[in-house]
Amino acid sequence: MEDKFEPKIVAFVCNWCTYTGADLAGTSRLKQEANARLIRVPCTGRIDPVFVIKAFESGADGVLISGCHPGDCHYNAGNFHARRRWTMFKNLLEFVGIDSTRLQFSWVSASEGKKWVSVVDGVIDSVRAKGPFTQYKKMNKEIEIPVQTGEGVPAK
Amino acid sequence: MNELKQTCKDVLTEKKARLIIGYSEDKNKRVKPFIARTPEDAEKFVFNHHAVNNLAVYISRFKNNFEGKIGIVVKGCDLKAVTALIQESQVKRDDLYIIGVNCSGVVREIDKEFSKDNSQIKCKYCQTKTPAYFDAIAEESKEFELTVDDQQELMTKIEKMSAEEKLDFWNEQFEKCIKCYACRQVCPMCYCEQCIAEKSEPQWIDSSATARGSFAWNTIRAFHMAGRCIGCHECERACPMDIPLTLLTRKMGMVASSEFGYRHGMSIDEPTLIGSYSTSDKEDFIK
Amino acid sequence: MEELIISTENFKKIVQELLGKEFRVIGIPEGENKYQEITDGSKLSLHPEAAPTSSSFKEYFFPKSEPIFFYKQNHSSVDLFDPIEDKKGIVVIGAKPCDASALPIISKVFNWDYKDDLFNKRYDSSLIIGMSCNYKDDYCFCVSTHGSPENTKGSDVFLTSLENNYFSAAAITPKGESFINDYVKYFEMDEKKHKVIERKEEIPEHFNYEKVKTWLDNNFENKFWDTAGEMCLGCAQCAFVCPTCHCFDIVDEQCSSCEGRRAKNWDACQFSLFTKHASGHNPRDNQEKRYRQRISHKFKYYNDKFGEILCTGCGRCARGCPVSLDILQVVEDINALAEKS
Amino acid sequence: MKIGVFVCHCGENIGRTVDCPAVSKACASFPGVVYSEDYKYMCSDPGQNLIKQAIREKGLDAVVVGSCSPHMHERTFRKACESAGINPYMVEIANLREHCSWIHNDIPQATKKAIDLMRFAVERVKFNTPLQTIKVPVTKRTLVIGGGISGIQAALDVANAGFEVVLVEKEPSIGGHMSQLSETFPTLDCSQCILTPRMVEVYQHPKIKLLSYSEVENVEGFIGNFKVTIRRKAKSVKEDLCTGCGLCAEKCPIKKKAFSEFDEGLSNRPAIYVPFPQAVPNVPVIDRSVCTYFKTGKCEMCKKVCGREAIDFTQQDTFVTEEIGSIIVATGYKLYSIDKKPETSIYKGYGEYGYGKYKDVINGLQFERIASASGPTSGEMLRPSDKKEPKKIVFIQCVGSRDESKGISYCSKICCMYTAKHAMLYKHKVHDGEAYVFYMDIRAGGKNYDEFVRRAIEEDHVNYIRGRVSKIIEEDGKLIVKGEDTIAGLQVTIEADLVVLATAMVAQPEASKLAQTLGVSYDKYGYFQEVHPKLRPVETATGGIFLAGACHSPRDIPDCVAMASAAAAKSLVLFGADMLEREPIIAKVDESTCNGCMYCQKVCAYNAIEKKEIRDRKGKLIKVVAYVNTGLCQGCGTCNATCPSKSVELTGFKDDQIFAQINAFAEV
Repeated sequence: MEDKFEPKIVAFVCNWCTYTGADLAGTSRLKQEANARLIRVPCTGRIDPVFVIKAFESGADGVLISGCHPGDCHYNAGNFHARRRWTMFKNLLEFVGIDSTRLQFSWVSASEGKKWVSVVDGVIDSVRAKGPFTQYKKMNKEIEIPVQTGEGVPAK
Repeated sequence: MNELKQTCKDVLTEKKARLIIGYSEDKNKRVKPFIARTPEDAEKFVFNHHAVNNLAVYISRFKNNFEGKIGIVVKGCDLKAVTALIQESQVKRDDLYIIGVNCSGVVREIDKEFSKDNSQIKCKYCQTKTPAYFDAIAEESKEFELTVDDQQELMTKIEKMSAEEKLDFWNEQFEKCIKCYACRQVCPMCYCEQCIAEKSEPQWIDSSATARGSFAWNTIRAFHMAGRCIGCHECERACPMDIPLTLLTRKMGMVASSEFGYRHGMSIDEPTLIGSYSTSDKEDFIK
Repeated sequence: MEELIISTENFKKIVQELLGKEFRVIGIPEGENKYQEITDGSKLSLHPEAAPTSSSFKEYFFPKSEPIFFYKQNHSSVDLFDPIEDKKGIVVIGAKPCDASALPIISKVFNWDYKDDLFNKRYDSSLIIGMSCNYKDDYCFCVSTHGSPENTKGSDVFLTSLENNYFSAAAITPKGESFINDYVKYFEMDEKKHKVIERKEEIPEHFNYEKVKTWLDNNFENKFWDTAGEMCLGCAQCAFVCPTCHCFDIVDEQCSSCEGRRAKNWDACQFSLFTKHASGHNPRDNQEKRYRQRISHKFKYYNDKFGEILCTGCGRCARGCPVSLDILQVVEDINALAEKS
Repeated sequence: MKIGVFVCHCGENIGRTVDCPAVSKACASFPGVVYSEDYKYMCSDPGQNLIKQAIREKGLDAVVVGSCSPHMHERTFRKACESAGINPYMVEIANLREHCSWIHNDIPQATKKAIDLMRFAVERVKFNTPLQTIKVPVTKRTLVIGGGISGIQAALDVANAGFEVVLVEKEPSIGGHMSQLSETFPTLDCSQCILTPRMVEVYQHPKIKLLSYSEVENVEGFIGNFKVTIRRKAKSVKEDLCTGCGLCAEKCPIKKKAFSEFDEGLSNRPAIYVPFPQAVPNVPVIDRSVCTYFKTGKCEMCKKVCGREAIDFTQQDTFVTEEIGSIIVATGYKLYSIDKKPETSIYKGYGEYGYGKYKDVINGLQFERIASASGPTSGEMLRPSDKKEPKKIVFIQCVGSRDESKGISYCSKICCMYTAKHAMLYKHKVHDGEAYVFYMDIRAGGKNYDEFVRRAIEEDHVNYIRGRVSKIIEEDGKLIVKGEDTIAGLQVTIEADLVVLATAMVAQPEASKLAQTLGVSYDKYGYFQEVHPKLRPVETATGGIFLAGACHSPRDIPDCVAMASAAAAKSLVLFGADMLEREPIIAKVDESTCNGCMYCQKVCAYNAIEKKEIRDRKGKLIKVVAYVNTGLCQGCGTCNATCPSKSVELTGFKDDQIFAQINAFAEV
């Protein structure tokens, strides 16, 4: 466990479909890997691309975004607007070097507990195969407490 | 040339506009933005290959303050910014007096003469030498041939790279960034009173010019341009650190047109890319 | 002490030695137009006629962003950690007078009521090797700001270019003297009496500083300001490439919910946010006022406080300005006004 | 801020795979946490008391509960905390059961994840702000659009509950399609007989304001507070003076010019007319398109004969505005007319059945009129062309319905039943006649429905042929119906005297226009869209606007009535309180930084965002900003994510709350 790389995944999910779908997976006791951490938002339309950047800044190796199927949005059109936003953002990120394994998308309805499990495990496996996001972690170094003085002398 | 001066003079004399944003020449023959308020001022107006600035950026200065129209001298490419500003309700068409100029290309390095090689990238594939609409038009068109769009090569080169190579490439670029925000300030579409980069509590983007701060700023800026950039390339021109910013915005533009057949700033009443949707938008990337 | 000369070739050897001794050597590599860390002495270039780099080397003394401390929040206490300091001394080689002379100027603000260790540590352990300048363009006006292409201010050692790639080296400070002594083997007496390369054009005095200062003293309110900075877009290109601009902002940055750092970042008076109060009120609420501040700070306030002009006349701000707003022409206009009155 | 943490074992459910004491211990070390505790059943009374007690004793400002999904017990814990004196929105739930203990086996892993989830919640709650439920006043009046059976039922239900109703009908009379029917399945009782009393009741009801010959012009406002403008089309007759004696219609010189809408064009009516004898209100209108006076300026016969001087040729359309709290849409349906359609229409028509070409090929409603005692033949079974009694009659089902190639994929639901009814009515009147029914399937779901169809087949010996009709041609007074019997596998040809087409039900052509006026969504056929197909079938996405009857989808009378009552009930629920209470999860605009780019407005699915002008004392415009109408905002937060300057924030899901969670992720 220690020596094996375990990816850290952030999942932004909408309250009405995917979060509830994940609940269903739980109620149906469908086992899944423990690498993902869910952040609940009312609707995929609420998810700002900066959330994804922030997630990587917080050391995520992969990000999953999931909501209601087109047409099922609890708020009519939130996911339609989101879908456009993602098409643009995903292409941008791919262009600057964050490939599609690190940022994945899915539609999971409240009744798709099984699908949720396969999606989550799928993301975890593919990111595990890709390895840690060292390039981004390097970018964060400047902000982190320098290791040399890690336990070191408190300043003045 | 006189035609432009004359047109602007008339506009100001007949009070068709209370001022005109245009170009003048300083004593070192450098062309720069200039605001004329009197017919006499209009004498100072010039237009030539060195009139690089996209003057639309000044429009938001007068936002909600239109006692009398604002006159503005625009090239075909700059007009797209004006259109976009109208689309995004930053200004009403009626509050502007648009003086179009036929452009025959502008320089890349301002202290050198205009030539095939010393021309802005955008000029190399220019489709809008003549403004699409205007209240008055000055400057008869001089022909100029489009040369090879050398940015494409670099674009495809990057697209061919592996994800890791891309990220390395861009980090190398972004690490040059000093967060002077020249890219933002020259951008006619960056009219926000409070930029997302200035939004604290919570802090959206690190204000430090660190690797992560610069990466976040430059990518998010590019995203905010998604479907909004009108391709005047002012950001790249203004960048003191020579970061190839237009690669990003242009990429966004390419995606917008390839995925949604959309180009910003083409029509005043067209719905904007972000803000509209079609139930049949592509979603092959969504599981 | 007898005047010594040195060849470019030998100078490169010195750089090689410095690198061996764990110095950070800042210079302009051959074919580049940017001050940067030299990692290979042979790459060093010394061209007095070269145009000024697009930005000064101030970032090596006053980085665009540097940590002040790091913090870790515990349940009911906070631990602070010092950043790792770079023990290496900095040697700048081939600094133009308009860059070198900036360091003693900004050093004053960093040692005013509060002593800025971050700056001082670097400055004290540094050696600046200046070089006479043979360049001139419309933007240059060092002479007008009490400088000159031969100004040795801020340099420890000053090089004047001679024919066939030789330089005469003058020690300006004790620091510089000991440097020359340390590497004296690379220097030689000037038997051949090499001629100094004369500059093609003299740099004229574009304005009379004293006149300008007096005008500024009396014209805080003047309609001149309404149009002077009118076209300024409020970016910080000018401030960030400027060798003397030294304003900074202090921010806290999280890297997790209870860890992060406090950092010192470049800031600039042309940003609208620069003077914005928490209340939302902004005393400099338009670009015209901000531009007045910029000019006044450079040519009046700083002088009032520290007896220095906060401008070395390098002309960078104008060369890079996206709207070609030329500080020289603005001050010339002021000069004209001053002469009228 | 003092935060209390409570970890629930949920008996064994969480406890089995998550080491709850360890989780509670870990949480105790989080900055800001002053109290941490675990317990077997937090949702139980003792569990809740534990929380309340801690709030009082430790003076907590915020509470985090690690338990089952917030969808289960968020309310429970919010209530508990509220009763102990802290704002319910200062409570966060970490989902340790559905999202952790139930889906993992490895105890250390699950426990670590549980701690992470708790940290997320703790960090988030630090940025929560106390929120108050939003109260909006309610105008307790209902607008019902459409005076068919659905509209009538909805109006009566609301009115009988004691609330005012404005009923708008675009035709001169209410009653709708039901008033055209002869008998109704499966009981064969007379349609008029059961409908007319309801129509009169509407007319006489003190709480119902009936606006016939009127249409909704414009709708402003939001749930509980609509402002509706209604166009009252000029009847050219003064309602208050008219006694409905009918003399004008009698004397009107043009009898043969206008087809009677009510009789589906099988008879004619004068220029001044009431649609049918039992019309409500019984006030005639002048059809200006045919009236001689309006064409030539001469005649004025009606005016001359009217003793009450009720005729007023100068009358103009007028407009009335009504303050309305809820709107019930009951605009009903039309029949798919099968004759050739323009290329643009999504409906392709059935040229091959010769409708409109052959007089004796008619649709279901026309048959109803023929069968109806009040109809053109006074209920005698006579065919349109030569008024002879048809001896052979063919009914064709699914004409238009369930036929993608003709533009409609759905089933019209009622045709199987009414065709069976038609066949029966025919047999009851023409005892020696033969009736044939071409069908695809028999869909007779419903109480006594299948029995009804069986009766048609077994007792009335109607011949059911499974198959489609390919063509109908007219040959000396006979209609040659060519089709196939897919069961026998034979081609069949029937020489019929009359052919009745069970044409599909389609939405009213103006439905989509009305939908846009109302700001509600509609499907590609023009049927109104419900907000949730299962759980909210009569509500639209726009608060306070409900659906009744066939404007939503094809349905028969009982379904329409049921839906109408449901819609009425929804209105009454709304009127149950003087103030409308809403979850305070809504968008807020920071006017100081908003640029008025209005991207938020573009992405808002509820028209909840408007432009707002900010002016100084002298009235000079300072800036234009976005403004969120709290009544309409549903709290999706799409505006928040779209806003480039981050000037719109969604309370309850503010950016700092979400960032706090993301920052906490760094500790994972």
